[in-house]
Amino acid sequence: MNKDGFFGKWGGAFIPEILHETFEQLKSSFKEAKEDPDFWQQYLDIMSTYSCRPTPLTFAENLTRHFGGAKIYIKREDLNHTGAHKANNVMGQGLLVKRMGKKRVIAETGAGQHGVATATMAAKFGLECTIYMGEVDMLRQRPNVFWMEKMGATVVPVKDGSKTLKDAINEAFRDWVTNVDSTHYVLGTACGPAPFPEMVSWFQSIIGTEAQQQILAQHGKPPARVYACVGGGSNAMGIFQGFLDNNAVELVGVEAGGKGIATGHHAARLCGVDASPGVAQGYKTMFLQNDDGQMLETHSVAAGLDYVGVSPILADLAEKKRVRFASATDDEVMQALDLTMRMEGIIPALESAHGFVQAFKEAPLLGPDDAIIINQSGRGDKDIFTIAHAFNDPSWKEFIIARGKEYDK
Amino acid sequence: MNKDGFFGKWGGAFIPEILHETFEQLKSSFKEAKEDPDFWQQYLDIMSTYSCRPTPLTFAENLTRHFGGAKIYIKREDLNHTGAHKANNVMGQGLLVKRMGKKRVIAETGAGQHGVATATMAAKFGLECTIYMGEVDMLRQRPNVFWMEKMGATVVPVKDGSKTLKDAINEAFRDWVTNVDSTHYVLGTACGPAPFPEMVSWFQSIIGTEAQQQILAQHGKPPARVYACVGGGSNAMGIFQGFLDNNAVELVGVEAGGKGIATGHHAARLCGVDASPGVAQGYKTMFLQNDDGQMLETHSVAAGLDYVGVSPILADLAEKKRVRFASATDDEVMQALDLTMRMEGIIPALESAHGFVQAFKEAPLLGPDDAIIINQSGRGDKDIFTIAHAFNDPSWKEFIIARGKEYDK
Amino acid sequence: MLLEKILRNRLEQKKILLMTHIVLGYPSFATNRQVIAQMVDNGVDCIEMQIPFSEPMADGPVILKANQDSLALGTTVADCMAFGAEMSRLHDIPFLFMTYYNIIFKYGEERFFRDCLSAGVKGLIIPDLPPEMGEAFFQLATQFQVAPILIFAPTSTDERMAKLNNSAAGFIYCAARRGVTGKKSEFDDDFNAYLARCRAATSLPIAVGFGIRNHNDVAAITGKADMAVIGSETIRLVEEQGAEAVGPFIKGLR
Amino acid sequence: MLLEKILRNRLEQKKILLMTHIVLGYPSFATNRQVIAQMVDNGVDCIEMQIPFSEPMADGPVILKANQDSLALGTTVADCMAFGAEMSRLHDIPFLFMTYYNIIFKYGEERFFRDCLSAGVKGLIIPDLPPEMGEAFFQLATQFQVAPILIFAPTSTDERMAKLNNSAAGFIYCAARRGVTGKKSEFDDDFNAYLARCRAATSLPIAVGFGIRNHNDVAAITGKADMAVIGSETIRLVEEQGAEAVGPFIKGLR
Ligand SMILES: Cc1ncc(COP(=O)(O)O)c(C=O)c1O
Ligand SMILES: Cc1ncc(COP(=O)(O)O)c(C=O)c1O
Repeated sequence: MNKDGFFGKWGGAFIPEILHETFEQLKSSFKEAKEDPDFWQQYLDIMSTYSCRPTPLTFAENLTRHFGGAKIYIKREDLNHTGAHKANNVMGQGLLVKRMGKKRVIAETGAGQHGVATATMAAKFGLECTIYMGEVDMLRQRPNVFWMEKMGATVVPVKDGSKTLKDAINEAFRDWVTNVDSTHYVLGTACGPAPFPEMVSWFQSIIGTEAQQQILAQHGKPPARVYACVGGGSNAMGIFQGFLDNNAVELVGVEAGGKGIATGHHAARLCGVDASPGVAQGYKTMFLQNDDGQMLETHSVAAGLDYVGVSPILADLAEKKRVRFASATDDEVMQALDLTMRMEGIIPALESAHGFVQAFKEAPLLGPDDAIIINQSGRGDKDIFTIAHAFNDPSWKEFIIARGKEYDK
Repeated sequence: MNKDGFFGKWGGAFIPEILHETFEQLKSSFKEAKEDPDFWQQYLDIMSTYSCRPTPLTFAENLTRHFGGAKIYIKREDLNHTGAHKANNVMGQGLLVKRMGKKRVIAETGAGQHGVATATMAAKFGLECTIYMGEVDMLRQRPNVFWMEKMGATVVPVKDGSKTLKDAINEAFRDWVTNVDSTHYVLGTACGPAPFPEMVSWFQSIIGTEAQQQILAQHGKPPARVYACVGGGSNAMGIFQGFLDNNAVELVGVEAGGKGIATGHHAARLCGVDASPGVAQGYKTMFLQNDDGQMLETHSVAAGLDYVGVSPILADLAEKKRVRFASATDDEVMQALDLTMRMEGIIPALESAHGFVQAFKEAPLLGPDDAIIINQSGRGDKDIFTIAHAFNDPSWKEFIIARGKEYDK
Repeated sequence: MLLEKILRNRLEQKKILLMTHIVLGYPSFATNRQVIAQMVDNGVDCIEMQIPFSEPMADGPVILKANQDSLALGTTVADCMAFGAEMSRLHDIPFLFMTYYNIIFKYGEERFFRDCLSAGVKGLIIPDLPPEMGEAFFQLATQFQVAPILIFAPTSTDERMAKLNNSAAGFIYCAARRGVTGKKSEFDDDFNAYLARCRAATSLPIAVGFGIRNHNDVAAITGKADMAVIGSETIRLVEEQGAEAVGPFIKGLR
Repeated sequence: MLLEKILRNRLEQKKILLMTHIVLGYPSFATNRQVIAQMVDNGVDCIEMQIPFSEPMADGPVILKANQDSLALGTTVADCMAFGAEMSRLHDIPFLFMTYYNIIFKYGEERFFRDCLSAGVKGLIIPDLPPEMGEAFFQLATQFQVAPILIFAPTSTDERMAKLNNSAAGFIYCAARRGVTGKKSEFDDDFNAYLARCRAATSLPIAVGFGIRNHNDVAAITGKADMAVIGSETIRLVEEQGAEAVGPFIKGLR
């Protein structure tokens, strides 16, 4: 990153003047924290006593046999407290908030996962907490709303725009410019104005550091390829950082192909042809936008990938061809999920399942001496409403109908 | 345990003749495994790569401050793969099944937790799997049914008797006597005929072994007291075993007080006055039964504690006064759950929350030099349908009604 | 007279004996009376009366439901004991109790045996009480001369059969197959080999039960076993056609 | 003439200038025309025309909704540019574009400035483009003589204000408070101290915006600031009472 927060030509901090000072404080606190080895140790301590880091690297023996190619390993971020890699980022930012002395946090959430993680962190650290969530996402992920509220957070439905993640981000910024003195905005992914992309990636690098050591211990050498789904890009950046300096390791980011790239109903920014460079939500990256620069509606079965922008660091790595990008359609995702559940007893989040799709396509092309790692960013059982719905499960529907009637009396 | 499987006067193996040989095989396989250090190592390996053992011991700083007494530590079995301590037992039995060369497993489930864990293990180990679940429990825990099915298991609703856990156990035994050659019955708790109580407790002892080391590392000395909820007794046995030989550590088991011991709507077998010695489901213990020996209906907000019997090992430890027993009512449980979510960002399962209730009552009576450990046997977010319902959450109800109507079109 | 002796006497007249099964209090004691009368009148040699239990783990759906319904109607163990005494007085065939161990354990073992003795009940079938678990029980059985009937299963080894035989009295109940009551069995070569093992392991009379439903089934074991046990089938019959159907059914079996 | 010069000229006649705000294409370009005519006729000194953007992150609910509705009606950047040219031709006051940086970035910065110049648009307010992020932009602004108007905020330090001043032209837009557009502000002692800091940091005219809604608000800043900015209030007015209500409203402000 250069001094203005750019990675190559991507990134920066396109922020309203009102936030300037707060970003100065954030940048200097982050810089201090990064240079203070005690801070990282404190971070490791809390992640190993409050969450269960290091998370395991699971050898997927049955999937490996099934595809008959590379050895498939799964990095188990689903086993984190609150069920996803989002915990890494929020706990890190929480420690920073403590350092900065702020008393309130806000966050946007798409899948609800980052909202739950933030509400959890706020409860643990005794901070006031407001979560912005697109109304459409709130309907997709109602259980998460319930838990956020139970954790003491206020969840505000965002009814503007496409009523999804990007609108929740805008709304969180609106809160921030209003309450800038008391409040820290816990951005949920490696996007947004600098220093967020770098900062979130730094906290998430814990994934890659562990995975790099684990694969050496378990497989004896680095993996041939590493797969991660890419929404904003934080889990991908997290695991990729363990292997970035080894060019022999191919890094593959998998975006939401939605109903198919050709249909326009997707969220593919770094693969596909619908995205172009732009500046929004405080940073420059590849956005799904029209010729006038208006953002487009995106689509994915996975709320957490359903986003118009992408980490500027990944945009840079894509341009430099250090990371290859692919996409997975909703249908492919449901199939990969089904297979993974049946063969390994593991339930990836819908987001994570995107990484599985591409890994499954490529595993047979590699040899048994090669290992590949899939980053399982989260667990799918939080997604029961989406997954059961997507599988069109009849007894689930019956159950919901019956429960609804009972409540409707 | 004596040679016939008794602990004091409790336990034994009251089984139909048809199962005799299979129990002989099970006992000898278990004995061999127990004497084979490689087996335990293999168990530790799979638990640390497939689940995330050791699970952390979390210092609950806010709750400690709130109660102003002993330091409160929480053993985080909720962070296991599939979300509860049940994983320990099933993975252990799975390894034993492999050793015995059987191809099919069956299990009973109450909360659904053990069913999900068993289905998961079966997927991982490539075993055929049938799960018996009381119809009432199926309604309470529908999402778990969905996941079991997705993991490739057949879930059979049990419509006999009280349609809960005890009936599912009977039904599993009926399956077992029919398919005894091919099938292993993965009993879910430290109950049933010998060697199950001892075997399940052995696998669960991984909790106590870890906790014992962790509390020394974090607190510098053993805890004053250890709390665990008691359904069948497996999570309690699991953590207690880390401290059984140190009489200075007081062990407290917490049973389901339901609507209050006085109402008769509860599942208190070792505290309270409604239980008496009996023999059912293959073992001798304290049962909630009438004067004729017919089992009574039990009640708890937590499906996993809603059971007529209890581990014979705990019955023995109760009699020897090595473990003290208490109960927590449904209402107390909801309050403890609420407090824990708000103060620590942690969601205990309804079952686990019983342990929290008693710990919260006693923590203020101890000093800050003392530590207490609560075993958080599982996570509550699997219980959304029960918890949101028990909290009578209006927006949850609205959500379900709306979803139901959508499906009913 | 002891149960074994009674059966041996009867075996002098018949190629194969018949034992039937009823669940006490289901659908009512009144119907039990009618059904038993029909059974006795049509030549049944022995009747096992099941004292209902809330957790009948070795029983299949038909008997399971009968247990539950009987309990729901309020049947008590005392009712069953009184009924057993009444039947023994009324009919000149041996009556047994079949139940699960908890019923006896809660009643008090010694009291239970004493009451069985005075009721004239000749034996007990307790599917969840293997000899290892019932030291006191088996001593009391000898003391009170109430036969503890043990079960051989196809999975039992020769050693196991020998061991069971040591604790058994009255007769040996050979389960025709794996599984619970109420389903069909095959009387094939495997079965014959199993039955031969049973016979070799004991000098007691041997009964075969589980899945015997009709004349053919009885014929299939005649000459190989001493007694055929009709279990769930009569319950089904009473449910579908009433108590009166039992007589003709029994008559047609042999 | 340059924007600053125009404003200074006007300041010779008036104690305080008025700048108003409209969202282009909302509720329609036709209404925009009517509203602007009313504004000009009633003495408005400068109008900022917002080119709608799908992510108006610094705007409050009223303007946010206007942005979205305008886009939903199909408003394009080209429409806005043409409209800007039309207004500049028609009315003898300075017109500015307000929008977010992406609109300009996508349009092509140089092309945008060139088109603004030929449209006669005098300045640009881009709330998400701080000077550090817009090197090319600020060079082009100088080159094409379209004033880049920068914003001071209550959180801006003196150093920061000085730095912003270096890149700014036309006037400085002082945000009266934290937060987004469309909510009330207090013009109290804190505000006065802040405004004094603003004045000290720049020799450009200073405008005050955010939360100015009526005569009293305008009066409160008269003598302290050079220009009052009326933002969301006229949108609300048009929504509730139609375009004709704007004239009387503006007339009553000073
Ligand atoms: C489980 C999971 N994975 C992935 C993502 C996508 O975010 P990112 O690309 O920042 O990892 C989300 C976002 O909510 C998520 O919940
Ligand atoms: C989370 C959890 N805790 C506790 C229990 C009770 O079982 P046990 O007493 O065997 O630990 C259950 C049973 O399902 C459970 O799911």
